[in-house]
This record gives sequence, structure tokens and C-alpha cells, in this order.
Amino acid sequence: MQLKIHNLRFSYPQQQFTVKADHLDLQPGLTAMIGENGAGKSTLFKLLGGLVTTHQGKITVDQQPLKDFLKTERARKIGLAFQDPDDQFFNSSVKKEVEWELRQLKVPAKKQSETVTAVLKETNLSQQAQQNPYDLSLSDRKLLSIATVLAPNPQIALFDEPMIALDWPSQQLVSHIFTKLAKRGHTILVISHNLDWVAQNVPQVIVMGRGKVIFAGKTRDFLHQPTLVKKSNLLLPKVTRLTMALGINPPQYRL
Amino acid sequence: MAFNSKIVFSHVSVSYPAASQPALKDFSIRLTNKHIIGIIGNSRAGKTTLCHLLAGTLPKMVDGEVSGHYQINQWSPQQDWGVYNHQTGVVLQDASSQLTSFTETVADELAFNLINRGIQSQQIKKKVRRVAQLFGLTNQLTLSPAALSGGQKQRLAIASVIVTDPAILIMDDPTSQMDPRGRQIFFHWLQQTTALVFITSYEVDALAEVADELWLMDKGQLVDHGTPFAVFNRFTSPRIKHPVCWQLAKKMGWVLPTDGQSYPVNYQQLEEAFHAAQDS
Amino acid sequence: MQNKSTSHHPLWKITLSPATITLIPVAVGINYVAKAFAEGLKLPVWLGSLGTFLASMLGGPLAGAISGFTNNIIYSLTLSPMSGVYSITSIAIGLTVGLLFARGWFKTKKCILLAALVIAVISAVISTPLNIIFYGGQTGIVWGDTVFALLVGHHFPVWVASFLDEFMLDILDKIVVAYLAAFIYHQLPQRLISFFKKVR
Amino acid sequence: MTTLTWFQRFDPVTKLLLILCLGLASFVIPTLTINWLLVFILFLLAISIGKLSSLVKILSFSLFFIATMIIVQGLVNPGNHTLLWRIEILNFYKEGVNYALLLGSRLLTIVLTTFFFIATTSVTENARYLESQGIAFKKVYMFISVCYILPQMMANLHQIKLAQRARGIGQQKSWLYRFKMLFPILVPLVVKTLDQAMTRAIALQLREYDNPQRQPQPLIHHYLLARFNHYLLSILIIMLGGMKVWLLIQK
Repeated sequence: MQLKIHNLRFSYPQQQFTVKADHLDLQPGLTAMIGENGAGKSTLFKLLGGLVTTHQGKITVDQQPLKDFLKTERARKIGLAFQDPDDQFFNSSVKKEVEWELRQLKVPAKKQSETVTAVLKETNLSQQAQQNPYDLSLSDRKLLSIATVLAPNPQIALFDEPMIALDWPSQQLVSHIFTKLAKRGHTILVISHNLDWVAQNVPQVIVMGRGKVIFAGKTRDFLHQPTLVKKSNLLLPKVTRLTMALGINPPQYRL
Repeated sequence: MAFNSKIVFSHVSVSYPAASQPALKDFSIRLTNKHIIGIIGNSRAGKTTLCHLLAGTLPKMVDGEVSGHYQINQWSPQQDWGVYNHQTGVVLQDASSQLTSFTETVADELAFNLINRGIQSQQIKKKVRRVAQLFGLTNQLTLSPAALSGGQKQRLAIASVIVTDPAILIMDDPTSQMDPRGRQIFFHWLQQTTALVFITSYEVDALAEVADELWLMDKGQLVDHGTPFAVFNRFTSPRIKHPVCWQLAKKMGWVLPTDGQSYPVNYQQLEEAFHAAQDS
Repeated sequence: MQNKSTSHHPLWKITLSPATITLIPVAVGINYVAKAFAEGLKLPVWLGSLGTFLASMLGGPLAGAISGFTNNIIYSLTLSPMSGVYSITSIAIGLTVGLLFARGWFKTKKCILLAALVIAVISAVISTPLNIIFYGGQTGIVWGDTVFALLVGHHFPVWVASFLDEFMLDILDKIVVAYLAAFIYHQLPQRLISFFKKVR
Repeated sequence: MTTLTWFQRFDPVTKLLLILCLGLASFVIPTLTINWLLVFILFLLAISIGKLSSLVKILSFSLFFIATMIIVQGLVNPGNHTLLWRIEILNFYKEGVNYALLLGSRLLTIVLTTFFFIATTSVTENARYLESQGIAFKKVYMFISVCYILPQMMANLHQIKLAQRARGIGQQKSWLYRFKMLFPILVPLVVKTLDQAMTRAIALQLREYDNPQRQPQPLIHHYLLARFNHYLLSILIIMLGGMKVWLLIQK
């Protein structure tokens, strides 16, 4: 599925800050949205998820305006995970938390338990299935919020800083899940600060700065423009910085 | 710089009520003259519990059963809490909730600890200005703390704690919300402090640069400790992230000339290994 | 008097521990937000005592009473000036919830219903004289007041009509709040319960 | 420094005593006209402060309520005898309407005096004043933090609503559905708020908020005759209270 932006303008009431994007195509595959604190990533994220609809311009999903979607239809097609996992849990167990998602979207009962088991296994939470979500560690709560997005198998999935607070094995797990979904043709957008991870795993980037899209395209093309990286107040991948400091050629970006 | 610190943990265990597993198991270590101690490990390793012990908030405020003996410099965080707390600065995991929430400006927030200590208002102003500059908050001094971004709030939480020049700093993942620039500023500052620092972080690259001691924890136990160099070269499991320096050097076969088999963990060592490889 | 369930947490002890001091503003905040949220959903309940309920459950009857009192005083000084007089009702609600909770009345579904009934009666008994003094017996909620007008029109004594007006509104509200509070309490992670219950 | 409005020259405690004093006075005064004269004067003073939008907001609910009281009491008050108006089949009686108007004037007196307090006193001002009066910061904190917790909780509420909307909760008409919607919103809200409160409670102790050396911050305004006002108003309140009791006994 394609997510397209056309002449988008948005600002919160009584605030100066405006998010602008003239043209943006989000194709199937894995895309990262990067930029410094306060660049407008989270706002664009909510707009793309169809949660904020008071904008000017158009956002379409396969040519259909996102505004016209019914709520459940939108939720079935687009999954979102916010930065703080604690914004969403209210069921008495991890299993029920994932199940609720499916019931909400009216997935047939038979399929529900199958899906829940599979998703918990995929996110390595099977052992905690019966626990109160709030008794999990922060890293596992974060995984659980990702699991609730994965459960209905949305064609488009958006994640706000999914790697923050994850420990190393979980980061690798999540990274692996994203890549797998992207290969299957899902449209995955991930907000991240971590250019090390982006350079290694994400082929497409959208770079935000002061509410505007500074760059959208291949990760490699962005990383080959050090001035642009500097302008967006980000740091090149550590490996690049190290090799440059040593005075040798940095390794080629694969993506 | 020579640091005059003394850290003793002897058979310390911690259990939380209604938890099946102890959060900290038989933790023992004895160290002197350390400056920055980095605490690393995966989720449920016991890092936050350790921070609460070091801050003295466990068992005083956080409910838990603590056994064993521990001491930092001349103080026991448990028995000498009042005196000890006066010497420490603590940044909790959820830094934005650590702010008072009732100050109207960033400057007031930075002044809070100083006002509590009864310091003269002239001095307060001076100290607030200095610490704001240190953490890039000068332009935000008149803003409301609520208006700051996550990364800025974290910087504010740190700044409002170090404004009293504590002798001991305890920080639980203090940079999680910061962007790369903010992180760079923070770790650069950390290196300059004269305090004894305990810091948990997933930023192994930065820790390898600044820490002179690393504690590797897993499931409540101390798995290994020593310099970052020693720990990362001894413990090569893929379950622990290694510094990019180490990964790069390993890939390129750049070993350190001193022992001919270990890989560098920080830039200085990397240069050394690189030049040694070039020479041979 | 011996009571096992309260041995760890003396019912009547109120030291203004830092935990209690932060619990009270939170309770007031929950009252406010829950009320605003119920209004937004156009539900026929107020939910304005949810925070007081939770404070009583976590911090004991006195913490609940102080939360209720503070709630109404702050309300009257910020949003609705007349709510100050109902602080007496809120104190009573806080005390009652705390006592009933300590005696295990919030453990089963049936007990919760009974507890809600007791709380609604107490709340209405205390509010009625206040309604009569200040509002001639009305509550300001249209359908409650319609009943009031009908009853008084049929020559029922004002205090009976006023009590029924108040009680009708209270009972539904308190049932919903009691179930909601019990459910939320059950969901709370252990670390929070032991933090706010800890006596220092 | 900007010039102070006349009401800012009084300290918070004086203002609170004034609310109590005028509220009691409206209960003691039996005459409808005098009561409404008092309301009228207070109303003019309230307008002089400015902040008209919040005045309108605070008055609109009271006025609506007074209207319902006039209707209900006018129709069914047990003391009704003298017919005042007749609208279709509804008879409004003088006694009931007068009773409602009396209650209404008391309500408005309290609402308007409280408005002075709300419109002219900041939370910081209250906090500093209380602390300067020797109240421990701990207790001051309890009161002031309520005012600051609300915006924070509203922000949390907003974020939680977004997160749950992303998971597919919508708006449905049925009451049962709307009752069910309380759980996904209120559970995370309470847990998150309590969690933040726990962190804050720990942090405040780490930051030595109860250190006896803490210096109260200087007052924001210089107040006129604070002590004198307190005594004067306290005496007035006692006298008015006494009068009310006496009037009740007389009946």
C-alpha cells in the first residue's frame, strides 16, 4: 500500500510551528524518519496515521483520501505505536492486551487466539502471556506495544522511536521483524535518532528539520551529503566518523 | 586526575514484594579510586535496582528487602541517608517526572535544590546561569519546563541535580530521549566532572570512551567488571552490544600491539591498533 | 481491636509522608480529568470521585478524606465556587471508601455493589441539607430536578424530594465509580501499590 | 513593575476571609433588594478587573442554575400562595420566585467574590505567601501541585486517547459502548499518573524539599495592611455568624 502526501500544511491551534510537506510518497518497504528533537517528526507521524485530520492538503492511501476512512477501517489498515508504551495498556494480561486489538477490529474469534500466540512468540513475550502488562520491564512493555500493532497485520505500520528503551537483544529482534515485514510488502515507517541502525537496516529515509521535509530518498544518498547531515543536526554513523578520523575511506553504505 | 573513591558491596541481595525472582543476587565488589562507573546489561539485569540502592532510595522509599552490606566512600546510603543524600545527585530513569512540575520557569526549576539548601539568592542566580550554559539551556531559562522536548527535559533534570555540585552522581539511563547532539554534549560534560559517577546506559560507545570501570550485569548478578577494554574483550556474547570501535577493529583485524589479541574499545585505542596494523 | 488486613497499614495513621503528599494532588487530578472525560462522553455519571476512591484504597481513609476535601476546596477556588460547601460530602466519601476497602468490601462484585450503595446513601444524606440551604433542595442536574419538582408538586416534604433527587444521581455514579476504582486498583502494578501503602 | 489592580494589593488570606465574610453577610441580610444591590456592586467591581471571558464562563453556570431554581421553586415551593405569572398551564407564584431569587443572590455573592480570588491571585503567589506565613513547604506543595498536575494530566489524557484511537476505538452512540470506553482511557491514565507521582515523590526527597534550611522565596507583591485586614475580617465573620445564629433562634 502507498501512503501519499500532497501539499500538506498543518499547525496546532495557537502555535507558530507548522509542518509542511509538498510531496511525499511512502512506498512499501522500510523507511526511517529522522531529525533532531522538535523537528516535527511526531506531528507528521500522527498525520500519516490519520489521527489528526485538521490539516490542509491531501494524504491518500492507494489514492483514497485518508480523511474519508472509517475509524475501524483505518485502524485495520494502519497500525501505530507511540513512543511511550504506557499510554495504552489496560487489560489484565499481556495476552488479553493483544487480543483486545483483534476484537476491536472484529477479527473472527477462531483466528484470534492463533494470531495472539504467533505474535507473542514473534516478540518473545510468550512466557509473560499471563502477566499484568504493567509488571513487565520497560523493554518488554515496549515490545508488547509493538506486538499490539503487529497483531492485526496492518498493511501500513508506523512506529515512533521503537528502539528507545529496548535492550540489545530486543533491538535486534525488532529490527529483524521490521525487515521481514518490509520484504513481505508492508509499508513500514520508523522514527529513529539512531543513524547507525538506519544506515545498516533502512533503505529509505525522510529527514525532517524545523517542520519541513529536508530530504526524502535513498538512505545512501542522504549519508553521502555530509553538509545535509550536519544541517539536520544529526551525526553520521559512528563507523563513518571513526574511519574518517583515521583518515581512511569509510565503508560503503549497503542500502 | 586521581580519584579518591571507595566502593564496597558485600553479598548484597534485593527482593521486591510479590516478585518471584530477586532483583539483585549476592552482589559483591570492592573498588577504590574510580571516577566513572558504567553499568550495562539487558532488561531485568538489576541496573535500576542498583541505582536505587546507590541513591539510598531503596529501601527507604521503594519497598524491597535488602540484605548484605554496602558503602560508598565513608557513607552507608542506608544508614547515613540524610548526610549521604546531601552529597549525591540522582537522575532517575523517568527524568521528566523528576522535575518538580510546579515551577513556572526553567530557571526556577534549576534553582529548586539551591533554595532547599538555603543558599543566598545572589549565588543561586550565578549557579543557575552557569549550569544552564553547561547544558545548553540558556535560551530556555524563561520558558516553562512543560514546554520543553523530551531530550531538553532530560537535560534540565540533569542540570537541576548537578547545580549543587554533588560529590557522587547516580544516573539511570539519563540520555534515552536525547538526540545525538545532546548526547554528545552530555558525555563530553561527564568526562569533565570531578564527581564519582555511576551511570547506566545502553550507549556502550560513549561509556567505552568515558568510563574507567564497567559493570556487566545479567539477571540480578554481576557477570563481569573491569575497564571497558577488559570487559568487552573478555565477554564476547552477541547478547551484549559491543562498541563500534571494537566491531570495526575486529572486522579489520586491528589488534592492540600491547597483547596482540585484544581489540580496541575507544578511539584512542583504535588509533593505536590502526597504526600498529599499518606498520606491520 | 485486631485486624489482620490492616496490621501493615494502620488505618488511622496519617503522617504526611512524601508518598501521601504526592498521592493527594494526583487524586484531585484524577477526579478532575475523569469528570471532564465523562462529560465529554456525555455519560449520565460524574466520575468526579474516582480519584478520592483510589486515594482511600491506596493511602487509607484519612488520605482519601484529605483528597476529597482538597478536591472541593481547589475546585471552588478555581472552577466552580460553590463546590466548596460539598467538601464535607467528599470527606465522608473518602472515609467510607477507606473503611469499607480495609474490611474487604471491594473484593467481590456483589460486595462492591453493596459498598456503592452505602457510599451513595452517606453521600446523599450529607448533601441533602446542603442542597436545601443553598439551592432550595435542587441539585442542578435537570432530570434529578424534574423528579424533585414532581415530588414537591405532589406535596412530599422538601427534604424527602431533595434526598431522592440527590440519591438517584448518586447511586448510578457511585456504582460506576466503585467498579471502575476496584478494576483500576486491581490493574496497578505491585510497585505502585507497595509504594503508596508503605508506612514511614 | 506593572501597576497592580486594586485587588492585587490584598494578600491571599485577606481575599479568602473576604469571600467568607461577604458570603455570610448575604445569608444574614434578609432583604432581597439589599442582597441584589450587593451582587450588583460586586458585579461592577468584577468587571473592573477585566478577564471578562472567565467571568462569563463562571457566571453562565450559576445563572442557568438560578433560572432552574426560579422555575422549580416558582412552580412547586410549599409556601406558594400569590400568583405572579401564568404561562399556558404553568402557574408561577411570588413566594417561590422570591425564595429562588434570594438563594440566587447568595450564590452569586459567593461566586463573584471567589472570582476576585481566581482572577487576581497566581498559584506562585499563594505558595509564597503561605510559606512566608511559616507553613511547611511540604504542605504548601500539596496544594500548589494540584494546580500544576492538571495540565500534565490533560496532556497525558490527550496522548492516551490518540494511542487508543490508533488501536481502533471509535465513537458509538450506545451507552454501554461509551461506558466500556472508560477503561482503555482511564486505566492507563491512572497508572501513568501514579507512576509519575511515585517518581516525583522520590525525586522531591532526593532534592531535599523538606530541608529545614529552605529559604522562603520573597513575596511577589507588597500587601496593604495584611494583619489588620485579617483581624478586622475575622471579627466581622464572628459577628455575622453570631447574627445568623441569633436570627435562627429568633425564628
